[in-house]
Amino acid sequence: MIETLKDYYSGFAIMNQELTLVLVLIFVLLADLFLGEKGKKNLQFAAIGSFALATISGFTVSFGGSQEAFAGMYVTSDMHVLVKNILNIGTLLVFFFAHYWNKNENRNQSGEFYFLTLSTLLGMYLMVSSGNFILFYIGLETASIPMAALVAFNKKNRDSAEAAAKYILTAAFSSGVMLFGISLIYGSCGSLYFDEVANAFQGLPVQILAMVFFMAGMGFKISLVPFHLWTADTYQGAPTSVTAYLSVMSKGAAAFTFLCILFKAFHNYPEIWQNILWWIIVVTITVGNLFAIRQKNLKRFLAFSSISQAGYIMLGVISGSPLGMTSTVYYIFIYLFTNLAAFGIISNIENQTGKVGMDDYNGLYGTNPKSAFIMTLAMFSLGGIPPFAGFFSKFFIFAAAAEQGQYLLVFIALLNTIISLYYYLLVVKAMFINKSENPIPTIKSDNMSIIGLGICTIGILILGFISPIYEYMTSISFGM
Amino acid sequence: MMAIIFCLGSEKKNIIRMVMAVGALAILGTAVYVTLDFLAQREAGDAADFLFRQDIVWYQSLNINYSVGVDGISVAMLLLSSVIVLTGVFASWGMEIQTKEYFLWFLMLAIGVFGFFISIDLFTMFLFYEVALIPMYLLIGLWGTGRKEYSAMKLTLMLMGGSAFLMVGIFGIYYFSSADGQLTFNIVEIAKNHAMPVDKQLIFFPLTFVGFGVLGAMFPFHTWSPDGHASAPTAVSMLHAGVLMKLGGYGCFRIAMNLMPEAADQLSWIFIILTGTSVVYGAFSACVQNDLKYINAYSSVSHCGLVLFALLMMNKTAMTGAILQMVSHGLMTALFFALIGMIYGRTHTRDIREMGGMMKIMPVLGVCYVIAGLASLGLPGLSGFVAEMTIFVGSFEHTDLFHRFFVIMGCTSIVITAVYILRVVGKVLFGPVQDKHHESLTDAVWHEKIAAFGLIIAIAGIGLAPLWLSDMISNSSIIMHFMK
Amino acid sequence: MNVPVEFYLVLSTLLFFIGVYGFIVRKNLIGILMSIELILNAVNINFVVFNRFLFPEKLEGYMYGLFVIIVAAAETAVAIAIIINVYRNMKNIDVDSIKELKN
Amino acid sequence: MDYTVLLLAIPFLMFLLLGLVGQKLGPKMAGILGTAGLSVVTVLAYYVAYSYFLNKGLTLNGVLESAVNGDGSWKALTSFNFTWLDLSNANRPDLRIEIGMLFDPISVMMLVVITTVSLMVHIYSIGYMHGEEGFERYYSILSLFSFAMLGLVVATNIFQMYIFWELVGVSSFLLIGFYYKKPSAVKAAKKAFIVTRFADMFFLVGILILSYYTKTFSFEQINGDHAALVHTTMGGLTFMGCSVTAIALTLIFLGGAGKSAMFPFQIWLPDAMEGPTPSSALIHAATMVVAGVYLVARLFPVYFFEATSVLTFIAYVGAFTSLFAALIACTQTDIKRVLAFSTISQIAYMMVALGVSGYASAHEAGLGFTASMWHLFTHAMFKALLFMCAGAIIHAVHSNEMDDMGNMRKYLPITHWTFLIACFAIAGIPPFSGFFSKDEILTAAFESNMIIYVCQAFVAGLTAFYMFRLYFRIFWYNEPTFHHTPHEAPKSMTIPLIVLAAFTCVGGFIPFSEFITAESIGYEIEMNTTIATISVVVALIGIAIATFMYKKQNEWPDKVTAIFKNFYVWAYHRFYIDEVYLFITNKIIFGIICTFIAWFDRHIIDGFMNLLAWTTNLVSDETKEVQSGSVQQYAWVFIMGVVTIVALALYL
Repeated sequence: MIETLKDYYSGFAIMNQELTLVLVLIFVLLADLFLGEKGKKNLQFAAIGSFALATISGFTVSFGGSQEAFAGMYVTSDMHVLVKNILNIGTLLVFFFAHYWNKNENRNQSGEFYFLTLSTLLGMYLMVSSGNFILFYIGLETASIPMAALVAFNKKNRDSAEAAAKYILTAAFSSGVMLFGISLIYGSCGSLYFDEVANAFQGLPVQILAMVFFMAGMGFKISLVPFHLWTADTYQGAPTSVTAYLSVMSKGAAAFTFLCILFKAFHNYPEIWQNILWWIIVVTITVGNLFAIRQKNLKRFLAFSSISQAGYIMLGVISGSPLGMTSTVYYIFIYLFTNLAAFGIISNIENQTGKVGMDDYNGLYGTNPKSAFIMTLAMFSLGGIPPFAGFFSKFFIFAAAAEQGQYLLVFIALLNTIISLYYYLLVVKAMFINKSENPIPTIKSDNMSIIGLGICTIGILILGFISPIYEYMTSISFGM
Repeated sequence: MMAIIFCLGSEKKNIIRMVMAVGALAILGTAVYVTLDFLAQREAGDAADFLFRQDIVWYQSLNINYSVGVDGISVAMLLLSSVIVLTGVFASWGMEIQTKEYFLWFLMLAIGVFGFFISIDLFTMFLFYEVALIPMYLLIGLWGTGRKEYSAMKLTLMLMGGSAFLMVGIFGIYYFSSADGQLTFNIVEIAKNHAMPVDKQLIFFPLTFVGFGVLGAMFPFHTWSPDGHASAPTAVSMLHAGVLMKLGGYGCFRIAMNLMPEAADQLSWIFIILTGTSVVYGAFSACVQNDLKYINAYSSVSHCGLVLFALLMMNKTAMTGAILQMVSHGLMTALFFALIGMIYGRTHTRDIREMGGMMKIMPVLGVCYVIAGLASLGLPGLSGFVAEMTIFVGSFEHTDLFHRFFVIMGCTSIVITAVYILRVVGKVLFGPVQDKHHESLTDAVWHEKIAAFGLIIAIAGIGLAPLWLSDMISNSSIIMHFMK
Repeated sequence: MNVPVEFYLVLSTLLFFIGVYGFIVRKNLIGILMSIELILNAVNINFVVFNRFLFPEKLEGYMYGLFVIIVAAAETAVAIAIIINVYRNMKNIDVDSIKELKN
Repeated sequence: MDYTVLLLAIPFLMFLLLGLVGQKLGPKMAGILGTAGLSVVTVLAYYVAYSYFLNKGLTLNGVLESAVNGDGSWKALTSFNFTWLDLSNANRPDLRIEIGMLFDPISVMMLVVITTVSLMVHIYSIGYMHGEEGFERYYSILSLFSFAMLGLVVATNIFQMYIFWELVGVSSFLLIGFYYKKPSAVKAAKKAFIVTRFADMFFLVGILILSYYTKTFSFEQINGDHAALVHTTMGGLTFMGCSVTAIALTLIFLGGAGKSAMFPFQIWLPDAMEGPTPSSALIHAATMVVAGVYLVARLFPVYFFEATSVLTFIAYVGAFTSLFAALIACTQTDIKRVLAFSTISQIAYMMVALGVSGYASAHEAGLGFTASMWHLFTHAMFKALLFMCAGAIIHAVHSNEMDDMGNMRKYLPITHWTFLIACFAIAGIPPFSGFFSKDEILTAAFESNMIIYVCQAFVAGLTAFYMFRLYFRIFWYNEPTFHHTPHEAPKSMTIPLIVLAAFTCVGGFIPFSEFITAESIGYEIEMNTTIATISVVVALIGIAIATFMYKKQNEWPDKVTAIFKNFYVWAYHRFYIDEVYLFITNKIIFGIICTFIAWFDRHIIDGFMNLLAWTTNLVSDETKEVQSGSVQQYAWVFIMGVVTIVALALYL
């Protein structure tokens, strides 16, 4: 236990990434305060630049094994570092795409945008690295409260307001439910440390009840059915950059945290939560797909698509094995590039023309071939079509589930990929095949989003072929 | 090993075409070279299962390798594919809209096909398999005709449905096939280990077989085929019916049956019923269609049914026949689709009721069509006969009533085939000219002739001298494996 | 006075479900927010009671309760800000006015 | 490989040459090339026949091989035999399809028949087809046919036979459909092909069964040693109460029946007359249609030793067919159709002969076999002649109908005389060739089965009747009004007529039984004078009636018709067999089965797939209310979800 104050503070030594992020946060806050009206342009560069530096610095962190700080309240390992790095990359990409928006429509509040986004990122860091339900809760709320503000960013837009209201209310409700569950866990297990919970967990009814309450709260964050209903409304109403952030980072971080907690705190009775998760996955994938089919608004469409993707991510979680963890993280990693590419295109077009309907995309290939091409790549990758990265991530995640003998589940998920392919192809069809009398005019993207899209495209195209990434994840992953 | 040419960046249609033609020629050249080299190495006594092996570790932790190699069967399929790709390029010479994109997707399709045939790693194979499927959507949806969007979607979704079955099957094989705890995707090793418990085989064999069977147009999973072919542009129909459908048969053989022989043995009766049905069913359906492409699509159902049917007979002769039938059907159906495309390009109709007397108007196309038809109904001297006879003789190995019944039922298909082929020939080519406008139509132009003649030469070549091909195929260790 | 632990739990559970019920039936956004507070209070009662009665040697439950209160405050602040925004856009804070995004 | 391969190679190369570059050569060149090529083949064939039969030795691959075994029987020689396709497997290690050339008495005899008739047809066609569109195509197909037919007869194994069998089928199809612009020709071609194809299917299955047990295709092994191989491998095997051998051989016979237009496959042959007349002469009279007879003859030892019942069956089928076709022939008015039915009837004769034949040469037991082959030979000559004469007549009047003809003997003298010779031959009047061969057949039938004998004798009378009916209607009778005066055919057409007439005159004096017997051992035939007399008398009666009725126009034909009114109508309509077929194919197979399957495919199978998609979309649409937009409802679903999961987790 804690020997001295010095020992205590040495805990900060392993929080490199969090500390760096806090530095960036403060830097952005100060910059926003002092740069004034004229410096807005520089502010963006300052924010993006400093965060890019932080991202790069994140890759230098390495532990070799699992580390603890603050008496196990905070844990980290190479895998945690990697997940945070992945989150960094995603956030950076979102910044690239948001650049144009921040430069024009949102110019007055761009500093706040960066600050709030980075705050949620900090929350995610804490959530990911938590070893105790307290830190987990703090991280979770740090991640979600600023997010509500971000969703409401378009103050003049009623959709944005509605989306934010729905988000904050549901989030509060779900965290209430989850907290109730945690309180019961505490009551029945006597501790809030994950590993101590694991030891005290005996599968009592009250514990199962508590676990389900807890899972419901996580299900809200990852938007698993039936806790998903807020997703589409919020995604649709929120500014596109925020939606992108929400759909990838928030979901990814929550999924990884969920995985860690299930592995650490409930690993003695896996069949209980595996059975629950089994049904949740089936329902999630199916409902996500069924609802996505009829969507006409692309953001809403991607919301449902992301719900079904969340179901696929859970396939890795249900396996409970190192392979499961690897494939989950890998899936999130690939999903990040893929989904952000899609959102990049959508936000580009929305920013410049205000169109987000699927019908508006008719004939896009004729006017904006590159955008259409990238969108197609993204759609194919989301649908799991080789040789794009999405195929690999899907294959691995199925492999992880199949390893545990979940063949029926894999089969159901695969059948669902048919439906998902159908609606992904609808987008492709709109862009390539459908004719439009009033196509989206040729748009000129700004440099930042071009860089972002370029990175995404490269990611989609070649990540699957670069096996060292996956191998590295394998080497640092752990199971129950 | 396979030199694939990308013609990015070129906006000039003629240049693209030339590049494609040269590239396809190079592919054919490579394939021929590989064949000759293969035969030479076999001659020299290299008895390894697969020649030209190349293994690159890819995903080490899952033991995924990029492993390629060829045996006699793959070589045969490579030859087939390269011939069809080349002729396909010539058949789509007249493609005017978005030429670059068209050929790019076309190439992607070709890459998938070639990759599939040379892979001996399940993962790599599956990867290429899906690579080959997806371009179809755009190729049909964009450059197709008729109800192209519906057809393209249906085709893609049904084939993806097949690959859903398939993927589960692959995982089953992967996780249950290891002998010493080392999981592997390598087909050769899995076959050698032969460690998969029979009860697991019984689960995963049907999944895998159906998965590939969908692509092989097995009844009742064939309905993508008529619509898909009907809507696809010429070269895509050619490649699809000619090569892509063979992926199904090849996969059934190489993966499902090779890796799970016991289950194949026990469950073959179910699939014999299904494939036997498709043989006759496809033929009967073709008899009353009025769209040329539908006729040919149903005919493909019938012929591809015969491929799977023969595979399930599980003896050397029948299996050799099945592979021969793949090659033969690939060539002749490609020829059919090429010709239909050319005729359609002139008459703008594929309805046989609206055509007549084409033989007079376009004698070259007419004669080619007759030859294709004769090949299809199994005329000696053309490839179809060789394949069908090998199949029937091989299938007759089984003495029990069940097999006999289905073999004889399969034999009836040769009559029904004659019926629908002659119906088309009689209506479209012979007889009086139906539409006065057709009289001014022109005959084949040079690139069309190249396409048609290339295929005819291949068909007749196999039909006249089949022994080398049949020997090359039947000497593959995988077929020997089934000699009980 | 020795109130058994079960009584507290019954209270907290009741409070929780009253909160849930309130969330589902209240028409006013502020009312809904208050219902959430009820849920959180139920949670707090749980934590404190468990700590006090079952695990009095450590302070985890109390600490958690404190954090919940703090976070709830922050949450409420943001929520109210958003509700104000809703009011600004829609001129009321009726829950029925945020039903536009659907299907 | 030596010069004999040219027998096959020349026609094949000619086919390729004329088929590919015929257009560029022009019709004249094509005709000359084709004819020249076939002349070479004919010379070769005669040389082979000469060496084989008369010199009793054939130089093959540079070695003179004796054509006679030690015991004086004829020996089968093989000039080459290479593996074309390997069909072996664990069970049947030596099963392979070979292509080779077998020379034995019947194949050599057939070589002579085919090349002779084919050459005549080639020459004849130069005149007949003059100026026709597609002249080159015609010659190319003729070459293909000659190639296929020669390949068929020299086949060393049953599968090679099947291969060429199919090829003759397709060349027949192409020739029948030669006038492809004429819908009736296209229909006839289709019919011919499909009917024979249908029969071929039985043939194929027969081959499969036979080869499955004997593990070989080779005739030599199957037939050798009195079909001992068949006996050891298949003897005693039964399937549903029938002997497997009998089933296999019946199926093979059905294949032959299809090509030879035996009942019930006879329907295609009359329609096949839509083709150019010379090709009808070659294919549908002289050569291809006897392939079925040749097939049975080829496998005769197997039939005789292993499936006598099938042989009897063949005899009855033949007898019935000959009677049936002869009756129809009496009523037809299209001269080519009369000839077609006559062909069916005559081929049936050959079948009968095989069916009633014994095996041994001693005591003329194998007389039927010899007679059958002999009749095949003589029939080929005189029937080809008849057809060519008919061609010359059609050439002159541009019609096939009897009503457009009459009193033509003065316009077409050569045709008239040659036609008359042929008529005498077919009617069985000595000393023309048909008399001898038919007489042997009747003798064989007489010795074996009385019913069949009576039937055949009656048919002989009918034959004489309808042939002379034809003769008198064309060359005597009343002269109709011609569109233009008929004129004799050009030399290129008349010379073949004369040559064939010569063959017809002398064909009966060839000592056939020395050469061709079932046992391959020659013997002397002694003529049975009683039977010979009866048959001549019957023939004369037939001729007399025909003369009485048709020499001059009179009322007797109508009277006779009135007596047999219904029967006449039935016979005129070929006993409505075609209609039955049409009903089965069009109404039942096309109308019901195919249409149903196509409907089933579109609406049930495909409909099911569409239903899946439709349901998915429907569910998607129906469930949109779940996403109602109300945050309270979201919370409701949320909490109910939790409750449900808890319930599931606790109680399941």
